[in-house]
Amino acid sequence: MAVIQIVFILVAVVTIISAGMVVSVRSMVHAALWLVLALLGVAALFALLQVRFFPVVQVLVYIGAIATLIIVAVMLTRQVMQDVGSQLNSNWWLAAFVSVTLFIGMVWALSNWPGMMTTTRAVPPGGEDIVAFGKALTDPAGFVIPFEVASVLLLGALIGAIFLATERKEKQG
Amino acid sequence: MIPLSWYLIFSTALFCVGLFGVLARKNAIGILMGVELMLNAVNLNLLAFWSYLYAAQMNGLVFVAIVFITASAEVAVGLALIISVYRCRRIVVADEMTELRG
Amino acid sequence: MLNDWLYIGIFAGISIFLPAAAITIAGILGPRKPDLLKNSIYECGIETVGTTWVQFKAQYYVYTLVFLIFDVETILLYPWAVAYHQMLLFGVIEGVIFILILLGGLLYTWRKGALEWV
Amino acid sequence: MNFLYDPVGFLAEWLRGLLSTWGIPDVWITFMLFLVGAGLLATGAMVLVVFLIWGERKVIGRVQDRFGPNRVGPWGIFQTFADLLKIFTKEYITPTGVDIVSYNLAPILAVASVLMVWAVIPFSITFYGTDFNAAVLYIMAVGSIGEVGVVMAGWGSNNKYAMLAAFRAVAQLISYEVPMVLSLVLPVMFAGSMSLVGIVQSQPVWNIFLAPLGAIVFLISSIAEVGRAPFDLTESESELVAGFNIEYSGLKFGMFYVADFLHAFTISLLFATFFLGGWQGPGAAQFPFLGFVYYVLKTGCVYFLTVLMRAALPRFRIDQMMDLNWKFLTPLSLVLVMLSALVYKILPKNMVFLQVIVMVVLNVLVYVVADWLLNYYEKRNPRPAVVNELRPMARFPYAVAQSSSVSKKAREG
Repeated sequence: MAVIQIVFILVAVVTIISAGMVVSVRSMVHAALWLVLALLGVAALFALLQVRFFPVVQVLVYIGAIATLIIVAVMLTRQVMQDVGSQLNSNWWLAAFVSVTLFIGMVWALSNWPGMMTTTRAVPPGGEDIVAFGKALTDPAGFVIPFEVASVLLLGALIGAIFLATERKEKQG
Repeated sequence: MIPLSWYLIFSTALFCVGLFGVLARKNAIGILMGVELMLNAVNLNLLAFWSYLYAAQMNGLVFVAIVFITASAEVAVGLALIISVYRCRRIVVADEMTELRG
Repeated sequence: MLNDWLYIGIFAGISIFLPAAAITIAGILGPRKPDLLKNSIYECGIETVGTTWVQFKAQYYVYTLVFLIFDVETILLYPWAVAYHQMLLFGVIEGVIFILILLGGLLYTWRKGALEWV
Repeated sequence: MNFLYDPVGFLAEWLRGLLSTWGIPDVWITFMLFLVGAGLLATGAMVLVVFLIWGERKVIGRVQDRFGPNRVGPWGIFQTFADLLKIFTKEYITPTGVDIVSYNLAPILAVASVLMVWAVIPFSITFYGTDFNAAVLYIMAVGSIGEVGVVMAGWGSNNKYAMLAAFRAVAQLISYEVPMVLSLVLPVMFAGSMSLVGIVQSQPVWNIFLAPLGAIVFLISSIAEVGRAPFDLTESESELVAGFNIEYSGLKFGMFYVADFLHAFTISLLFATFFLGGWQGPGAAQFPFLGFVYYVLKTGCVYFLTVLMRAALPRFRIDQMMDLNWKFLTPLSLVLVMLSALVYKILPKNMVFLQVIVMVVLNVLVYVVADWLLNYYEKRNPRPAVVNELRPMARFPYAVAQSSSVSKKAREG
């Protein structure tokens, strides 16, 4: 077994375990910190795909921004949830059943697909071509519309979230 | 070398763990964390397919970037909703948010 | 092949190992005499009251939110900047429109009064 | 002779040759070379901190009309070693109720997040860790791991003040990341590459001449990222007891201190790389060692500037700091990126002199307009004036008695 396969298995096991802790641990702050570890593991798996840009972006956006946002939100809403008692609802066994069934079903469905055991990479050794990616983003025959729509989506998210999150003093009479 | 199947099975597992979190968590922020795990699994899947099979085209990368952006927009608005509900009702437990029940 | 990731991985391992080793060595060298009074929480000379989890201002959330939006935009802005030299004026204008829309978002947030600390 | 031209490359080649004669496979040779190189670089960075602390104390001492450390060794150069010896034999006081893992991991993450930046910095034409083609974003990403460290320190300490300080620190760090990311778009744009090696190679003309305002924005926001004066709200003794590291003692506290100094030096390195041309200089391409000297000199100048700023400027208030970021630096850098992209595209490719002049004029114009806007709004909404009279608490009864006695004396005199 090659070294790279061992690295993959180690990272995958750590990621799955920390993902399991995210959904099952009682304290929400601990869950958020486990989430950071799980996201870091996913970034490492991105790196094993021989890409350069996306693992870095994963750390920058997911850990730097999204995980921080989640931690701040946990701190903001913490007073009522003192993290006592079970953090899972009464139907958790049903949820576990659905998840396990889905996993088994999807693996079974995948195993019938012939492309499963591909080991050759189409990606060049130097990683993805960021210049080509950038050109494709602004190419009129490429992805100009997604590029602009993404910024509009961000604008919409910003406006909506700010509107929801700021306190409206006139209504709280 | 690592076969594609490892990536696919791993991302399926991560997706199912996230799904369990979404279905079983009481806390609304916990549910959002589950959604984040699911989106990560999807992203890993997309990037794995791109890297193994379609590296000549840029579709996969653009798709991954858009998933990143959608995920962050979703988290921003979702958490803002939770905080807004918390401010009015002092609850973050999803089961108790029953204002719209008929 | 994966050489640069290998180097970064090794570097990350070493940069975690160095401070950890220093802290461990200092722990071995230093004395260890804990007592109840010494280990109590330091809060300006008074006994601590209540739990640590005091309520925070929503303002922290708003700043993090605006930061998130501007951070995510780097995913598209940096590839655009890298491809800048190979681009026609049309592509540059696309990027400028992208930034303008975000600037609009910032101005909205500003007008809404969400950027005030108080 | 080869050794004098390029010591690092020469040693690496020599070591590679030596190992391959022993019959070790190529993959493992690469691994071992990386291990040795990374180990030496990281250790060198940690040792450098000892001298940085000494140098900074000396400079600040001179600014404040003192000698600074001057007893231990010549010019007090061994002072920090004595301090090191002391801090290594201190006791760790672990307060009750801390979250053990977060509490102990936080100082390690604080140092690691700064140290990892050194993996991608090009010190000369041949002396760099790795040529990583997303290095600019890598630097930002590594910085965001430091934020997680701050949160862990504040939350793990089980202390209200640490918690409050951690959240203020996080608010500061993430806010100033925005203008930092945006101002770094400019060097990336001019170089057409995200790797630091590529950015340095693209700078026969330093980027500071093409984007002076971007350089200033980057300098300000990176000083804020470090959290030194005038942005040292994260550890303001008078407001937050000591900051998020209040419950740390011994070398665990020392690690935050080390991270602080190393971070300050690292941003100087980055500033020299992005805007001052890195190792570029006359003759640097032929003699890599000369490039290293240039680089160290440039970095030293920037570091000296940050130390002087620390010594000279008073601390911001937190609302002022946030206003400076969100209402000035962020819009400014957004506008700057847009205008620079448009104007630089229109300019002819091979007339460097024209490019520099037009870009400098553009930057000055942008600054003048921004300054005018600031003054305009300052006049339209004047900030609440500080009351000129004594406030009631200060006046009664001491101040009243004193002022009346003073006026009596004045009348008598």
